[in-house]
Amino acid sequence: MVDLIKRAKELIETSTVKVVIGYEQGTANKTRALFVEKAEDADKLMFDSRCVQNLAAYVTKREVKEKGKMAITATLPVMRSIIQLASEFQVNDNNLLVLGITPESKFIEFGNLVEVETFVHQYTIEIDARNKEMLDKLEKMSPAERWKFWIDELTPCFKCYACRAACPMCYCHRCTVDFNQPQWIPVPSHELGNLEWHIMRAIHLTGRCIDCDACYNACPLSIPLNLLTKKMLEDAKEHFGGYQPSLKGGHLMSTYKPDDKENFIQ
Amino acid sequence: MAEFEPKIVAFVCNWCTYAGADLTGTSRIKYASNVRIIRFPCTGRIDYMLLLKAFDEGADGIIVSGCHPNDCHYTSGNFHARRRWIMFRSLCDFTGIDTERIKFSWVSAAEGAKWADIVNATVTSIRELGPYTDYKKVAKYPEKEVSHG
Amino acid sequence: MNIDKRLVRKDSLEKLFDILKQNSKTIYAPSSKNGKISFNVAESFSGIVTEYVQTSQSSKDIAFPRTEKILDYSKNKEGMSVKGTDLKNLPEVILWGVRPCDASGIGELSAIFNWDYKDEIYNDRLSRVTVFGFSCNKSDEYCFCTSVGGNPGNTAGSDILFTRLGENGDYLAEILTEKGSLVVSMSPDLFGKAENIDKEKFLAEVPVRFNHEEIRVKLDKFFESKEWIEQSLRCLGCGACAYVCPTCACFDVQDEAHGKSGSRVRCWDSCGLSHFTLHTSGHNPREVQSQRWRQRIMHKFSYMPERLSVYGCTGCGRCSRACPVDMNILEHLISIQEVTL
Amino acid sequence: MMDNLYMPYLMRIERITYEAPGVKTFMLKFVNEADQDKFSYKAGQFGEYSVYGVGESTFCIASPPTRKGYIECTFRQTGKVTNALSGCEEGNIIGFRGPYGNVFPIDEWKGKNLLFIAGGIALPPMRCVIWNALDLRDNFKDVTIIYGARTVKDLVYKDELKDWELRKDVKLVTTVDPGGESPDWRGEIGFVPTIVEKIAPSSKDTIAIVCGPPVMIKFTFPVLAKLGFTDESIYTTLENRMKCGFGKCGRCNVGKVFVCKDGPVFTLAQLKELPDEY
Repeated sequence: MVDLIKRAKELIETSTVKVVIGYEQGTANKTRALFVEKAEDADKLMFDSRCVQNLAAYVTKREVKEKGKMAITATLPVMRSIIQLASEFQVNDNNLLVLGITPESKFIEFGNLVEVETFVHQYTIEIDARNKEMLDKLEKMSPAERWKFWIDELTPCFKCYACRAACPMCYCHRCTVDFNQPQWIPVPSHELGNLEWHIMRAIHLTGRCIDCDACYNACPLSIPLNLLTKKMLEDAKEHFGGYQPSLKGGHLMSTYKPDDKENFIQ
Repeated sequence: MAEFEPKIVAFVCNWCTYAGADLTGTSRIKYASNVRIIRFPCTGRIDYMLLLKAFDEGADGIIVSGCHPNDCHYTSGNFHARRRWIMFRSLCDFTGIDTERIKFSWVSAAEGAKWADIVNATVTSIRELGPYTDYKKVAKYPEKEVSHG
Repeated sequence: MNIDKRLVRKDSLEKLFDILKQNSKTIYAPSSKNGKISFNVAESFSGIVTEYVQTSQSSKDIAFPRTEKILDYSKNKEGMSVKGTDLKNLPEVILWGVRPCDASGIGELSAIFNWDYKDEIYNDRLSRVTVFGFSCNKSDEYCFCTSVGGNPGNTAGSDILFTRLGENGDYLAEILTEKGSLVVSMSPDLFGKAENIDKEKFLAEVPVRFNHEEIRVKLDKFFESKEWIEQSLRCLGCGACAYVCPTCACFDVQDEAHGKSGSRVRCWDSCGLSHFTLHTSGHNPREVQSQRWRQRIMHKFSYMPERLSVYGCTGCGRCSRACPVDMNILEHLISIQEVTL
Repeated sequence: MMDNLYMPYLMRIERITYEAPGVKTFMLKFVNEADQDKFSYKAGQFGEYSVYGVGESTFCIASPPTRKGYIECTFRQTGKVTNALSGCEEGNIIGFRGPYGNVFPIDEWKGKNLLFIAGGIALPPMRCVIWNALDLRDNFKDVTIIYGARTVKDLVYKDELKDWELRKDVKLVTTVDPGGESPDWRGEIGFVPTIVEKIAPSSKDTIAIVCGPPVMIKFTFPVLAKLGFTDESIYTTLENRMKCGFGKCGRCNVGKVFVCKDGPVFTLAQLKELPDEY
């Protein structure tokens, strides 16, 4: 990642950006986010297959944003998140520069978000084989079996909201669960509160989730909550020709076609 | 034991289905009295969460109904709603929520008879399904002591 | 003080398990789900996980459940009837396989729930629990019990502390309390004589990484430090650290209504979440993550020692293991110790 | 039945008074007389008021301990619980647990002048002390009350303000923010700190009790300092979000100080020791 480090240094030295968000070696063989504000710190930047945290979660974090223009080390999932965030007016060319890393681990710098979008659009979002298998398995179950599966999986959730915190798309200052007038979702962690929280999370991410698995990776209990958003992704493919983040906006769930097909409305 | 009377909550739009239900009444068409109607400006306003809240509070079935496509008072509210229902219904089904208990329909202001049919059919099918004990068990959390862990 | 030390054969543990079950004890022991280990009701001895440095979640759930009822109410014609939660029918619990850092955390929780006002709900639950501590034969890079006054064979908080004497070996059982003796009296044959056993050489090595007294003194003048901002920049503000922590006791009180009746519950809350301190007016005394991170560390290493005479950290390292963004508390405490004011 | 710490007393709403837009006062009586007998509190303490099925909310006891048999609370409709309270009617039953927190050291103030400065909805915590002092009027020398609100409509306890105005042994100054006056307004016009400066009460042998929105407090303290008040002679109350009220839930602390246990009453000298986290 010599190129990345070199470019990060230049960007800081020339004051093109105030902070470069990247990965550094963490503790116990983990990697973690690094915020480079001084050129000499750029030497700590690194990249390898362990760098799976979706750094796009930081571009909407108040304390990071307040630093000024950002550059972000972006793998394909991060780029997708950035495009989705841009289409929701959370970032733009004036406050964000993308230092891309291709799926082949090559450094690639983008001049603007349109170039990022073009790059991103070369790839479709595909659900990995293991999860695909899990989805198929669940779909073959009876509703009662699925109900049992999800109650079993979701009941251990203690609602730490790590899934929400790690998700780049969960940037709302006040999440639905934080509303108490009305109290949409019960605050305590119990069967009902957990079930409703996870259903709500999934539906709010439908048409926005780029399938980076940040939520699953963040979960301290490894609850397979990403299956919910993966299912929505599959459905989007089935009903609306798939989902691909786009600067043009026109989100899956905020648009419609007069000839959308369904088979359940009487 | 008395026969099970399902509780049905109907989320309907002001302009078509509510007016349609009104017509059912003024036309003196009799239909099942199990339904509690909640009027919304538009089906586009019906939040996902409202459906879950209805089950929380003990509904056994839900009817969601609005204007036919192209008839929305606000031009496209029902188109938006339709798209959301497609996804939300699938998500509910995926989590094991009984989607047989959520009926979607288009009922115009002129379709008083259709409204009666929808309600009657829903009541009949929910009566067959029985009370929604799965959800109630989960929602009635306070009834049982919290177990450790 | 002379501790009653006994030798328990490794194959006697299963017998002990069965005897406890026969005596209608509910046994909570580590079990694995989705690759994470937590305390659950153990139906069979074979389901108990033994090879772990630390469980993903602490055992505090037993005395301080994530969600617990504190009262029931119902509205009726005459007005209102309210009934406090009835804990009489709680089962007698054996908490099996607790690491010393968790067991000693009970002392810290108790300090919070019993300074000044005594929290009967907590005490009631705790009074039904017998703690079987298991010393650590292994540790990892997250462990730092020795830096906060603990050690891998710490007896604090356990009613019986088991120490495995070598790989696949028998167990030394230290009977520490009345509750512990009661267990021994149920199955005296299983607790044999133990002579001249030095458990120390079987314990994991956990190096001392910082001086907690020094940190407490330093924190007194550390409130305005920039270090908080730097450390918390990558923190995303979830509650994972607090919820896996054996000593975090912050909670919320919520009402849950079902028509004319319902209940009031107490449930876990976390100082890391942005709405924790938010006033209804919109004012928030801890507006940014650095303030919330500061609260977490100050509470454990400055406020608690000062107000309750205990540290709010047992060095179990769970928060660091659970953190999705590698906020490593050990690393941060060391840097607090090293940074010059 | 064993009571736990979180068990509220059942209280019947005896009387509801409309004070100002969104602001109401409830007079509460204990449903069980036995509860009434064992209940006692002092000026400055607070409690947790609850609407069953909605939740609990923290505010002060607004009536003085010198008046037995009931307590009063005054609240503004802002959040979930206060909205629900606002929907209650006379005769309804709500929950109350308390009293919690420390107290105004009224006994130590014997023989001194008292200066009360309040803004907006912050009169209720002070009203408890004011009436407590007035009920023991002989214990104190001059009593001055300076009270301001945004508009005339927003002044709370309008009837009591009239009482105080008519009393010979109380000096009452009311003020409204510029633009908030009505055509028949006879009081002062101006922000509370400005009016304090204008009235310039003597600091000699005087205790100042200040309650109000943060911005009012911030600008009033320097004025008092200029008038010669020491930090030890200025009292105020803090508020923070609370759930338990007795030092366990972990959210009201300012540094190592629990507002619920060590407060809510603080002297300015004590406040200055606290980190800026409230």
